[in-house]
Formats: sequence, C-alpha cells, structure tokens
Amino acid sequence: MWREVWLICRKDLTVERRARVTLIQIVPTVLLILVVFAFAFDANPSLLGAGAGGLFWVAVLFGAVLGAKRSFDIEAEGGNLDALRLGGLSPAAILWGKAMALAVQMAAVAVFTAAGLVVLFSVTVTDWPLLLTAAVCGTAAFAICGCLYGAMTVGLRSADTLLPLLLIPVAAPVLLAGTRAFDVALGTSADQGWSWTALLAVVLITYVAVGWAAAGPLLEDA
Amino acid sequence: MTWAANVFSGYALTAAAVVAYATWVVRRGRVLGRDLGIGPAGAGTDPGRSHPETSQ
Amino acid sequence: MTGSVATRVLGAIGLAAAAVMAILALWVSPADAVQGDAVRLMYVHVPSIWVAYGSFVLTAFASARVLWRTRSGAGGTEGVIADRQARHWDRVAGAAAELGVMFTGLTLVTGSLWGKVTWGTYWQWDARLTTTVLLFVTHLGYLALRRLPAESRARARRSAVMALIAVVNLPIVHYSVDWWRTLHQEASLEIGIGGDRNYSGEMYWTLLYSWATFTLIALWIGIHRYRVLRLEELAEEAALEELLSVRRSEPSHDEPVTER
Amino acid sequence: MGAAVAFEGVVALLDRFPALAGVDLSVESGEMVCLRGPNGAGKTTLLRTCAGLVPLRGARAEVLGFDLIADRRTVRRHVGLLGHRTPLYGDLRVDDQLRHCAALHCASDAEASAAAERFSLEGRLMGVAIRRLSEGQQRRVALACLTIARPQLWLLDEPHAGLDRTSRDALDELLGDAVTAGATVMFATHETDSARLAAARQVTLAGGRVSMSAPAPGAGSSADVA
Repeated sequence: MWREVWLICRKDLTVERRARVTLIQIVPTVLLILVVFAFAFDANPSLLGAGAGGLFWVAVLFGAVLGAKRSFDIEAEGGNLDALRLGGLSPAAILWGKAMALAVQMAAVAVFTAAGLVVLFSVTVTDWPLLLTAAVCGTAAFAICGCLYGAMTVGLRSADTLLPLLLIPVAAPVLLAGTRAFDVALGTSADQGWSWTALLAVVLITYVAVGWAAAGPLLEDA
Repeated sequence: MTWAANVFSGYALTAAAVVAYATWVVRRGRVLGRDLGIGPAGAGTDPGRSHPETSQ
Repeated sequence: MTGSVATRVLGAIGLAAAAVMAILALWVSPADAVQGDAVRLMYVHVPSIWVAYGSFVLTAFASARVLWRTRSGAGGTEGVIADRQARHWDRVAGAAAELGVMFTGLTLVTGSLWGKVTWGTYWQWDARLTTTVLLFVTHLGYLALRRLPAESRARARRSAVMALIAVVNLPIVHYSVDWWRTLHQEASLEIGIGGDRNYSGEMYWTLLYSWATFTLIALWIGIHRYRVLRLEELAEEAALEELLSVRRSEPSHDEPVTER
Repeated sequence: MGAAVAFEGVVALLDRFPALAGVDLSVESGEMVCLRGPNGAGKTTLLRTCAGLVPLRGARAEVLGFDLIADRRTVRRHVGLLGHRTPLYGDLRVDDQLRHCAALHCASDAEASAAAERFSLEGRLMGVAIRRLSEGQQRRVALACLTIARPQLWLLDEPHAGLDRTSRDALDELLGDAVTAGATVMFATHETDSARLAAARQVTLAGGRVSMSAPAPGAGSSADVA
C-alpha cells in the first residue's frame, strides 16, 4: 500500500519537477490575487494588514483549485488513469499519492504567498509555531479536499468549471478557522488562535476519514 | 406598508416557485409517459402500468 | 403519467391544506407584539427550511444506501437486486435534493425579506444564515454533478459520495461560523423559532400546521419527481433497445476479409 | 489450454450508446487475434472491455478466467492495453516514464532497459520530454511500457500505426515472443500487409457484433463462435 502511494506521489512530483506548472503558473497567479486585492482595497495599509490572514487563505484556496485541476488533468490526458488502473493500483493509493504530492505543491504555494504578504503588505509574525501549525493543517486539508473533488470530476466534460463550484463551499471551514488562527499569529487580533488551529486539525482528520471511505467508490472505475 | 409588500412577496414567491416546479415535474412525466406509451386509461395503451414503480 | 390514486388524494389534501394555511397565516393568527404583521413571513420561512432539512437528510440517507448497495453488489441475482435497490435510492436522493434546493432557496429569499423588515437589513453573517447559504450552494453543485452525462452506476456512486461529503461538512461549517460570530460580534440576532421570545399558542399551532402543509406538498412533488426519474430510466432502456437494433444492422462495408 | 476471452452476448454502453451490441467471441490462450472492421464497428471498445475498463452486461464475460460481470478490477493487472491514445505523461522524460512503469509493474531496472532497447530508446532519447517526441516515438515509449508490464493478454489498438519499419518489426517480434511464451494477443488494425497478420486469426466486427470469424491458418482446433 505505502509503496503504491509513494509511487504515485513520486510520479506527480517528477511531473512537477519537469514541467514546473505549480512554480511558474500557479504561484504567480496566487501572488497576482494578492496584488488585485490591494487594488480592491485601495492599497489602504491598515485594511490590508488587518485582512492579511484572510487573504492568505483565499489565495491558497484558489491555488488549490488550480492545483487539483492540474493534478487530475495529467491523469485524464492520454488515458493515464486507465494505465494506473491496469497496474492494479488500489483506488486509495491513487488518491493518497496524489493528495500527498498536491500537499507538497500547495506547501510551496503557501510559502510564496506568505512571502508575498510579508513583502507587499508588510505583516509581522508574532507567533511562529501557531502560524506554521495552522498553515500545515489548512494546506493539507485543501490538498485532500482538492483531490477528492478532482477524482470526482476527472474526465468529465465540464470538470474545469464544476471543480470550483464543488470545492469552494467545502473549503469554507478551513478558510474561516485558518483566517482566525492567522489573525492571531500575525498579531492583528487577540483571539484563541490555538483553538482555531485545533478546529483546522479536526477538519483535516475529517477529510482524511472521508477520503478513506470515498476513494473506492470514486476511483474504482468512474 | 413595507411589511405588507415583503410579506406578500414572500408568500407569492413561495407559491410561484412550488407551483412552477410541480408543473414542470408533472408535465415532464406526462411527456415521458406518452413517449413510452404508458399513458392514462383511454390512451389506447396499457393502463395497468400507469404507475411505473409498481411494475418494479 | 406520474399520478396515481394515492397521489391524487395527497395532492387534493395538500391543495386544501395550502388554502386553509393561507387563511390561518394571513388572517387568523395574531400579529406579533414586537414585529407586528411581519411575523407572518415565519409561516413560510420556517416550514421551508424544515422541509429542506428533511429533504437533505433523506438525500444523505439515500446516498449512504446507494454506496452500501453498490459495495455489496456481487454477480448473479443478488447483484441484480442490489443494483435495483441502488437505482431506487439514487432516484430518492435525486428527487429529495431537488426539493431541498428549492426550499432552501425559498428560505433564503423569504428570510431576507423578513430580515429587511425586522432587522432592517437583508443579510446577517450569522451562523445559521451562512450555513444555509453553503448548504444551498453545495447541493446546487450536487445537482450539477448529477446532470453530467455518465454511466448510471458511476454517476450514482459519485453523486452519493458528494452528498455525504456535504453532510459531513455541514456541522463543521455551522459550528465554526457560530464560534466565529460569537467571538467577534455581540450575541447574534436570534429571531425565529430558536429564540427566547414567547410565541402565542395560535402562532405555534399555525406554524406547526404550515409545516404539515409544506411537508404534504413536498411529498406530493417528491413522489412525482421520483416517478419522472424512473420514467427517464425506462425511456433510456427503451431507447437502448432501439439503438441496439440500429447498431446491429450497421453495414460492414469494410474491405472484404480474405478467406484463408 | 483454457479460454483467454469468453464473451457471450456482451453489451457495452458508452454514454448510452451501445458500442458493443451483443458480442460472442472466444479466444484461446496463446492465440493471436486480429480485429477488423470499419471505423466505429466497436474494435476499440471491445479491447477496452477485455481490459475491464468498460461497464458491461451480457450472458457471459470472462477474461483470463475472471468474471467481468461480477468484478472488473482483478483482471486489470494481468492485461496490457495500448489504445489509440498514448497513455504517457507528456511532461515526463522518457527515462522518468519508463522508471514509473517499471515501479508500477514491479519490474527490475534490467527489464526496463531491455524493453527500451527493444524499441531503440537508448541514448539521447531517454532525456527528452515525451511531449517533444514525434508520435511514432511516443508509441514506441508506450510499447516499451507495455513490454515492462509483461501482460498475459495484450490488447493493442492500431499498434503499427505511425511506426517506422524497424519498430514494426520489433513489435511483430515482441508479439511473436509473447505468444510463444503463452500470452494471448488481440489487436485491431486496418492494415493488410504486415507479416504478422498472416499468422493471426481474423475476427471481423460490424455494428458492435462479431460478423465473421475466420480460423487461424494451421490452427484447426480454434473454437469459432460467430
């Protein structure tokens, strides 16, 4: 099982290493979102500083939508998913392998987004452990969720337009809890940051459980 | 006066939506039933099968 | 035709109940001490969401049954029975989800109208409202997923997973928004059945009666919708027979095969 | 030897279209079968159905002894399929792709390089991204991947299309070796001149059914169901 997960994950990461779609397309798009928000808020420094936590998660969420789409596009191309099925891989292995690879790529997106916030919006971090824990939990949750819905829509004709509609509502709790936790970590509010991070962890665990249960029905033959 | 407008539009909207949806469902059933030849008695077909779910 | 004696009776009762409900709700029941006549919107708003919740619970239950039946689906007669039951529950899920989406939409609209009168604003970022809007959007996505052409068993399984994810997600959304608002805003505006305001007995009974009426009407539409879905499947089967015979009579005017 | 494929009245739907409209076919293990028929006759779908990738119904559908009506999954790892689309990751380099295939099918590095050699993929080509290869070269990579998989049933859709002379010969030799080793081969083609065709049993499809099944030359015992 773990051999199969690693196989898929390594393959996806190799694809990314060769094509660099996340690095040269998704990351710039996400940074662009930050800039566009600055326009929308009239480059008001206090407003941007207060909203930085939320902006981070909105930007990463859109990155995750693109990343999930890309992750399953490469499988739909040329019938690669069939080739994986013919290799006798278990559906769960395919799902978790792809989720792991997507999580790694989303982590890169998150790092660049955070750097963008620091440079563009001049935020300062007051609580590093909180920030990192929340970022890891939230990013992983996005990755799993993205893969679940990517698997659900893979090969469908209107997958491109359907994926955001399905994915964004489900990501709402991550967006909310992540934003609160980041507000505390960035010192813009005095909330119970660790409780929000705990909520993120609960969401992550829930998605993991759903993924275990849903992988079979989703990827068995679809 | 504003409450009256809101209350009545609330009721009217609800009624309109329910009626429109119900009409669509019934009409669609009628069209499908006619195409399949399972119509009401008198349509010259098989009245005994007018309830598709009973033939399941 | 999707009518039967039972549904005709049900429909007639539903219609009569709706007429009586309009009288009860608009004339007989008293105006609220605080809200005045605006409270009358409660009799459509609250039953709508109750019916919607019921529909979504049914969707989730039916979806779980779909997955359960397809999982244990084996070959032979047992497989045929499992497949038939999965199809049955898939139709239940589809019909209930459509009703749920319609009533959730109505809840949102009537709720904003009510809110405009009582709170002076169409919208509040309250846990209940936010959850409802996400419920609406998620199930719209569910219906969009169902509409995509696919092999029926694969589609049933896929949409069942989606419905269950939506259900798992809902309590999380609700509690996180609840938490979010209570920490960042003074106690949210609780107007409605959950509040501590005391409604008079007549209002209480009118509300219950409206709920019963809505349930009857929803049941009536739902049964018809289920039958329409069944008819659609029958039409597909009938079309298949025809397609098969057309397909079989296709000519084989390729190069002649050399007999060796 | 048992039957590699035993189909009776198999119907396969693609988006409600009956691509297979009642196929009766039986293929013995170690046989080589050539599928013929006009475009849209159902050749591709028949190959995909044999690989357990298409939902089907019918009286009997067994491939390599696995009942496809009850379970389409188990058979897959014993089957190799090359469709008209080439199942490769365009962004990977040839060596990445071969390494992935080897890992997927638990093959050793030696087997992978032997397969690459068979389709002359050594040297400069190994470091090129698959997207940059010509179509024929991509087919060669896909065939190498198939070789790595060592299937018991080879399902090939127009395998010779786009290949140069050398690669065609390599493919014919590969299929010959596979049959000698006891594997079964089914391929669809429109060509008439390949040397390998002469040895194959011809099955003609039309309108989603088997319309004609000629016995293989020299194989008197082949069971024909038409």
